[in-house]
Amino acid sequence: MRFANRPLPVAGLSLLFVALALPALAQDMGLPPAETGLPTVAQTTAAAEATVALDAFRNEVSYIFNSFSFLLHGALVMWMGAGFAMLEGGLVRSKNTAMQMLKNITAYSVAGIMFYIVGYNLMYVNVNGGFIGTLAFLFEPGSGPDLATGHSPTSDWFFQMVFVATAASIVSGTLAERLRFWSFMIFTAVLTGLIYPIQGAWQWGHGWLYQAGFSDFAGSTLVHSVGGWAALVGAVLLGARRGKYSLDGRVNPIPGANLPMATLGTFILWLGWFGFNGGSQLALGSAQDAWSISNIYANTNLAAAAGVVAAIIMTQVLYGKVDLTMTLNGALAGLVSITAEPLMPTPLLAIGIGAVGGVLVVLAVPLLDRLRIDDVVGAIPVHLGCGIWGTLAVPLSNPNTTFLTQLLGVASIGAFVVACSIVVWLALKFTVGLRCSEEEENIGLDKSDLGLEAYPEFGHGHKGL
Amino acid sequence: MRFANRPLPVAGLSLLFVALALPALAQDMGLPPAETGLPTVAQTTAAAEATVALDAFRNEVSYIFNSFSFLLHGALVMWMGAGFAMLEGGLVRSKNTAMQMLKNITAYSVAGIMFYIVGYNLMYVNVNGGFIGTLAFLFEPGSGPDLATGHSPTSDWFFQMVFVATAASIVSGTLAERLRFWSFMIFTAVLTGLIYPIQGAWQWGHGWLYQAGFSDFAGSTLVHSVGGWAALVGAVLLGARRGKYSLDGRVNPIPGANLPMATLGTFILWLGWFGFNGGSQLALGSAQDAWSISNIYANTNLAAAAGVVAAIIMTQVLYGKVDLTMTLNGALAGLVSITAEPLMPTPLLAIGIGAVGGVLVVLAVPLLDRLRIDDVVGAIPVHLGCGIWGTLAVPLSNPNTTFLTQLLGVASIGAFVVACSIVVWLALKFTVGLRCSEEEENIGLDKSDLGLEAYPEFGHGHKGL
Amino acid sequence: MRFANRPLPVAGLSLLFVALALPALAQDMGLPPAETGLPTVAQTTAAAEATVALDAFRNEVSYIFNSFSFLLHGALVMWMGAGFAMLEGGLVRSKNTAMQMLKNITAYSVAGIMFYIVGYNLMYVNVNGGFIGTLAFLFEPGSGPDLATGHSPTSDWFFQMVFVATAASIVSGTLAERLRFWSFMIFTAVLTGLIYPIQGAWQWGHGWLYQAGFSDFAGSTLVHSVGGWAALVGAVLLGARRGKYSLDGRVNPIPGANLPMATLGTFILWLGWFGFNGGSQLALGSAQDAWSISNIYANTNLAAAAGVVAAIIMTQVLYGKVDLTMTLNGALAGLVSITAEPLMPTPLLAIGIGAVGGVLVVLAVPLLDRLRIDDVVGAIPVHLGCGIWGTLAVPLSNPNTTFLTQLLGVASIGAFVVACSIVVWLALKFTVGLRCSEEEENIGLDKSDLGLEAYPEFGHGHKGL
Amino acid sequence: MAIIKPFKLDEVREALGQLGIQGLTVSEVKGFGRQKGQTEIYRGAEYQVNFLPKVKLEIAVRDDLVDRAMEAISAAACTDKIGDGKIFVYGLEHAVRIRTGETGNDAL
Amino acid sequence: MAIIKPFKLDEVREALGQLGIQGLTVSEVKGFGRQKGQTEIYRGAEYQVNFLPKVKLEIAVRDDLVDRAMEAISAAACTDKIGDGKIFVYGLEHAVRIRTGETGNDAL
Amino acid sequence: MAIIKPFKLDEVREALGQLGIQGLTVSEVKGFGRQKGQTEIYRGAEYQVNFLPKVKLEIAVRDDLVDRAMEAISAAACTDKIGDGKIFVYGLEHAVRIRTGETGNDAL
Ligand SMILES: Nc1ncnc2c1ncn2[C@@H]1O[C@H](COP(=O)(O)OP(=O)(O)O)[C@@H](O)[C@H]1O
Ligand SMILES: Nc1ncnc2c1ncn2[C@@H]1O[C@H](COP(=O)(O)OP(=O)(O)O)[C@@H](O)[C@H]1O
Ligand SMILES: Nc1ncnc2c1ncn2[C@@H]1O[C@H](COP(=O)(O)OP(=O)(O)O)[C@@H](O)[C@H]1O
Repeated sequence: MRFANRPLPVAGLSLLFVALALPALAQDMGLPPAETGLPTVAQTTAAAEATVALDAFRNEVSYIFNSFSFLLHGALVMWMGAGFAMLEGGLVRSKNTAMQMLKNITAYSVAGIMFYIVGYNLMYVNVNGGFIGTLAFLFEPGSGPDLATGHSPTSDWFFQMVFVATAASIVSGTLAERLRFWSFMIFTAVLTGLIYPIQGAWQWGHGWLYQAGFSDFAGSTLVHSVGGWAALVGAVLLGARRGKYSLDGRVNPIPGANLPMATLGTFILWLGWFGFNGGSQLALGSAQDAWSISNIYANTNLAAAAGVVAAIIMTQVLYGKVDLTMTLNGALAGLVSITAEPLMPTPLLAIGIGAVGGVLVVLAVPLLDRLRIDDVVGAIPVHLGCGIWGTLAVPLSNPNTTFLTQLLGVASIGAFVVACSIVVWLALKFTVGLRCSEEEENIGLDKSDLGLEAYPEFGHGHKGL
Repeated sequence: MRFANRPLPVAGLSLLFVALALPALAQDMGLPPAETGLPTVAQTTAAAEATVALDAFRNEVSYIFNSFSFLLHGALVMWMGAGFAMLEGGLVRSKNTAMQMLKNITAYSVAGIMFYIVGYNLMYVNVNGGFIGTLAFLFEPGSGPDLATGHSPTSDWFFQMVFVATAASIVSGTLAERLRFWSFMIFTAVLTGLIYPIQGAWQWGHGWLYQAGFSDFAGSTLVHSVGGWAALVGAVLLGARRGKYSLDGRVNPIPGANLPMATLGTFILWLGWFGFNGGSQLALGSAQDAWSISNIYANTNLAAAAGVVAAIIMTQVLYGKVDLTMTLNGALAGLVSITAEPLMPTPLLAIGIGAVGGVLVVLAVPLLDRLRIDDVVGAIPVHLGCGIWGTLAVPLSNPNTTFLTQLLGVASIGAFVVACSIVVWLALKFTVGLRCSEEEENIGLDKSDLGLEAYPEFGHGHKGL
Repeated sequence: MRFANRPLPVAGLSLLFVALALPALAQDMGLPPAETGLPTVAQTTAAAEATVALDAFRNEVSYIFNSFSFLLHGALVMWMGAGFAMLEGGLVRSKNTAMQMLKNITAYSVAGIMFYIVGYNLMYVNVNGGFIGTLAFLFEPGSGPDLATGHSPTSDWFFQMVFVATAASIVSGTLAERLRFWSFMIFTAVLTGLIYPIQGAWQWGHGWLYQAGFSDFAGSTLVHSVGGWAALVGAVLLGARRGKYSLDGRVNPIPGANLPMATLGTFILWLGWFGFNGGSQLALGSAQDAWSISNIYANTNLAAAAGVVAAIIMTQVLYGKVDLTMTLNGALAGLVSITAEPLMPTPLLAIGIGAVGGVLVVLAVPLLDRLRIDDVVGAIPVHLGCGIWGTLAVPLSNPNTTFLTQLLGVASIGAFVVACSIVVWLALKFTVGLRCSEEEENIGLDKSDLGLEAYPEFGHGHKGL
Repeated sequence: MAIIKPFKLDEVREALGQLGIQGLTVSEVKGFGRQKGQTEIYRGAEYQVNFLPKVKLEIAVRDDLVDRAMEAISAAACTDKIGDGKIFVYGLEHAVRIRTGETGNDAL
Repeated sequence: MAIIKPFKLDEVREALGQLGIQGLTVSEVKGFGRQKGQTEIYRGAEYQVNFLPKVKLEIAVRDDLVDRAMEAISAAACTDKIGDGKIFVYGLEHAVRIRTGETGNDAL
Repeated sequence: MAIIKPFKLDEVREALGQLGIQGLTVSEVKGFGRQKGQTEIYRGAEYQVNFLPKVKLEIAVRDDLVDRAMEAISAAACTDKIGDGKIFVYGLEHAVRIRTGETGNDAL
């Protein structure tokens, strides 16, 4: 479940928990258990007073923990923005690196503003099992803490907002080195202000999909595949980079200019993912939450590690040498795969889910090339491919889900995002224009569009050289 | 308010809060409200015991939350040291990059040691509405936790210390590519050991300025403009880099060698700023604090995002193409602008404040160039310009402040820092020497002063090439 | 002490603390102290009920804090993986940079999986004062929170796991630019699955060394020197890089290709170290813990800062110019030195311990060169040298330790790791082969083993150029 | 020696290959010529980009191949736009293949 | 062909421009000569920096301009300090402007 | 002018130094020749590495030193493996030392 206005579920949970744990604990500590005789009125009063004070405090502590979890985990997800920038900036050629930087910082900024203006309300307010929330401008944080909300509403907004930005970042990677800046910026605004929140309302806003029994803990489908579908549509409409595919069918690799930067980006994403999945527990105010988040951290880490190892072994076996960029994709593949259900799997299953993700990505990258879909950073295999895989793998550990409802979620959201993306991309194509000219592409977007170079002193590398 | 020895304000606040919230909550939960009849002695005793135990625990939890907030948010601010290093290192030419790295890691280190030796006492101990604290050596952490302090004193020291380092980092950016290392190191020691703490005492040490009603939540003036003023004085005394300004009045841009690194630095700073502003709530021990910090996070983020978008639009309109480095400056401009008051503004106002910051910086950068003040990374517009703007914008949302007292704070601190900086920079000029020789500047400080190259294998780029 | 199954020590501690603090606090707050007359049965019952409820809550809060500390601090240590990658990737030549990236992300991944499969049980389960834990496969997280464990077991697993990865990263740096990938990967598996956990069991698993009175708070010996010893043995067996030492005895420096990246790595490690040392308090559930962690943060930071300043002064005095790479090593030297005991020293002593570390490393680097041990990144001086120094410096502030038991720990773990490493390295040498061929070394491991370049567009720098 | 636009390198190389020329040496250069770089704005200040990235080919060929090589390069590198580059020919006195010690045309 | 100190590039280019020479090709090179690099210390080990960064200009000029070009370069690049660089002149047999096919002096 | 393998640079420089040749200019180039780069696989797609990193030396020497210089380079740069590189010799018409204005052999 992922919803903003949870009326004290945490406090409820923890009360339940304490009630169960109490007798055992009391004995542990050598304290006398509660007497069995009927208490007098005076006793009841005193006890009630104490209980009321304690409960109020319990709620306050829970409120703090929950809000703090949203904020810190949200900050980690914000940091993923830097991760995407570094990953993508390292995998493009140096003549397009500055543009990639600009797109990523813009995506993060525009996503936040759009989600503030319309997105949040559209996604979370009055969805009521339907298809869409409220088209009201401006999220309002309220005038002071209300313990009944269980956490600060703004902390929740912050956490949901950084997720939106993630979806936008995915698009910039696939379409790098040819998509114009302003088209990207407008698409991002629509994606983060409308497309993402509407499909998000279906599930996390407790819309129809949620009621149908779909489950996506931290967004394999709602975040990653959304970005992936939008990127896929864009890649098909934009076409490949000049020179990527020869007429005779050959695929000409275009190596990324700065692999250590791409590696840094992967590490950043990995770190940020603890926030992405861990924070999606949506609470920290009870031992149960702390216990759950711990398992989420461990599973997230093991899935990523398994993705790395799987990609290493796969590339060694298939190609006779390990491919660093595939290994980086493997880490992200593991992370995306576990995102739909990072809590319930045993660690061993988490390793399995991540490893399958790593294998998938190694297989899918050349497959896309065969389809002549030019995905500069491998975002489609990672975020779309493994996003689907992770979502379909939920029933392996979560008995409340079925393969069919999972498929329903994947398909309905996919169809919606594909349809919207086609409309928006085409609208942009026939107005602002999607793709830079051939000459601009030769020179690179940095010089042609931004009038500067990312690394003006480091040689102006030609791919052939 | 920003003070180290707060005698349980948080506990007080939270008590107050709970007292107010209790009846409502009690009813919410279906619990009987406290009886009205006079309690018996026995009841009172039992209730008192329970209350005492609960209060003690309440204080302890608050103590942990407050200290943990200082530590984690302080660690995020420490991380800003890396952000400044990357930002500045990316905006200088490659022949001065290693020096920029050295200066930044040194600034952070020296700031910490100086603030330990003298700074903290000078800033926080016995200011009593005056102009200066106690010139006592060595901050002492005490021998164990005392709940009455509300948080661990060392956690507070840690948080205040990382702020000092920020001020020092600002200076290194403006004066890059020509200021000698040892002069920088000595200036940093004086700035962080004396200049910063003394003016800090005026406000955060509860000195005269605080009593005059000035308000600067997280340091638009106390941290950012302080660094900015010191940098401005230094830039005037040092002169511009050779070749920056032609005799005929032309400005010759000197592009930074590694823009993705500068972008990474901006992302790091953005992340760190959640610690900078969020931690400046100085507490997390109550729902009110958690609620406030949440708003601070959201406002901080929106102001930065607005700074980015404003800079993009401004440069597109003014120059016909988006300028990446200005966009990075725009993010920081938004951040500095909201720093004086990140709590009270509505999100919409935060966007406004940040956007004005972004516009300001785009206008101020060429203005400085017209004055032939050579600010390598744009630190003066960002930290000084937006620091002033942010401080003056406080009355827009904080009714306890007036434009005049805000101006008083800006002006008095500005005058003090400018005066001190002139003295120290001039003293250094006539002793150690501020500026490297022309030949050293041609070769670059890395080779001439450090005897190495930052990127020995990547071409030795000539700016003209 | 560092142990997984602590039966509520935190709760115990905090109870004790509150018991002591209560009367004082009660008076502070103007509350009547507990009456002296014998309470009636009814009172006892009410009070007991309240106390039981409060204690249960106290334990739950403590559980959350402890687990959260493990997770967040663990995430910071995970981030050190990126730090090692950047540091090492910046200090090798560009022709080996991609390989260095691959090794680091692999080390982190393999460490996690191995520690899950065997390491954790070997280190922590049923050591009972002996030499080894249980060789059982698969760490199991349990089925739900049990407050009696004091923290989530998985959070503890996560925190211990990231430490293992650190030890592995150290090895990759020293042996860079010549060690084959698969040998490194297998060695890492053995190191993190067997060697590290077994010696870890001796101390943190409460084995014989722990009972002998040895103390190593956060792992100067258990983590850093372990990595250092393994690296030292490897360096001796592998031999130096071609061209590092001339036949006539000259040392030919081989400059690192990307010093800003190395600086970034150092900043990352510094940040991560707050998690490394701070999290090693192993709890955050009491004011005492929060107070302790605060001191640890401050001491950790001051030791690193002192290491920086010491290295700057030393290199200026010895060589007439500051050496950036030595300064980076100095920061890490300070960090490793304080790791064995970051809690007890006064800040001044922490500065001293860190400064000695900084001095040591500046002296040890050329010493190793004189012994013709080629340590590419200076990991042996930093992690082994300062690891030993830090461990031996514990008695300076911790009265429960003696110089002799500290030496015993250093020596016994050293002997064990050296012996194991020799066996494993030699086994690899005669099977997979440790070292790449001379031609592969000339071309660089990136091209020869991975078939790509880290920076394909930035010039293919020759060290002589 | 020929100065060409970087993205034409592959085509030129293939054209030369078809003449049987299987050795050449390439370097990155910056060219200054009639093709002026654009006026750019960096942080609000205008500047002229004078030097444009070009690729320099050095090819030692037998005398009888010179003309055909020049034609091949010209044909492959031409975009009819300013900045296409130039070919300069100068005489070689000796050539040695280091590996074998072969000299003269055998060394090419 | 001239080898000069990198920071003199702009001055040399302007001096040549005043002679009406509007084409040249520049590359980054490392020079070894009488000007010795300093002895540096890296991580405690001394080493000799043998190669210093220089800029190489290649300029094809009409015969009658050669002397004036040499003088112009010499004057602009000279700092009277060791390492100022050298000018080497060799004969060109052909020159072709790829865009137009012009040859000889017209191609320069 | 000589094209050699990068890691042979130091040896060649020392060999030339022993002949009393104390000036040379070096640049990074990419070479295409009989030594083929390997077929590499990047993200699952095969590609041919055509250009291999080489180092180009330009050395102006007195006529009487040419042969010995060629021998010295050949000897020092030879690994007997394909791709060792080539030496090309062409005539210089003038040489000028910018600092002093010396010309001809004095300028070398
Ligand atoms: N006289 C010259 N000497 C050396 N290189 C030249 C000369 N003239 C042109 N070049 C090179 O040729 C490139 C193309 O020349 P340019 O004048 O821009 O276009 P075009 O060849 O179409 O007339 C230049 O960038 C420069 O590298
Ligand atoms: N014989 C030579 N052949 C090729 N290049 C040379 C030769 N002599 C000098 N150079 C180049 O000229 C540069 C300057 O020469 P150097 O001897 O250092 O100073 P100066 O020109 O003042 O005598 C060298 O760095 C090198 O690039
Ligand atoms: N005809 C040529 N013109 C210019 N450079 C050449 C020529 N032939 C070879 N080279 C250069 O010499 C290098 C080595 O040549 P190659 O044919 O690979 O090996 P080998 O010299 O052993 O026959 C090439 O990489 C290229 O840089």
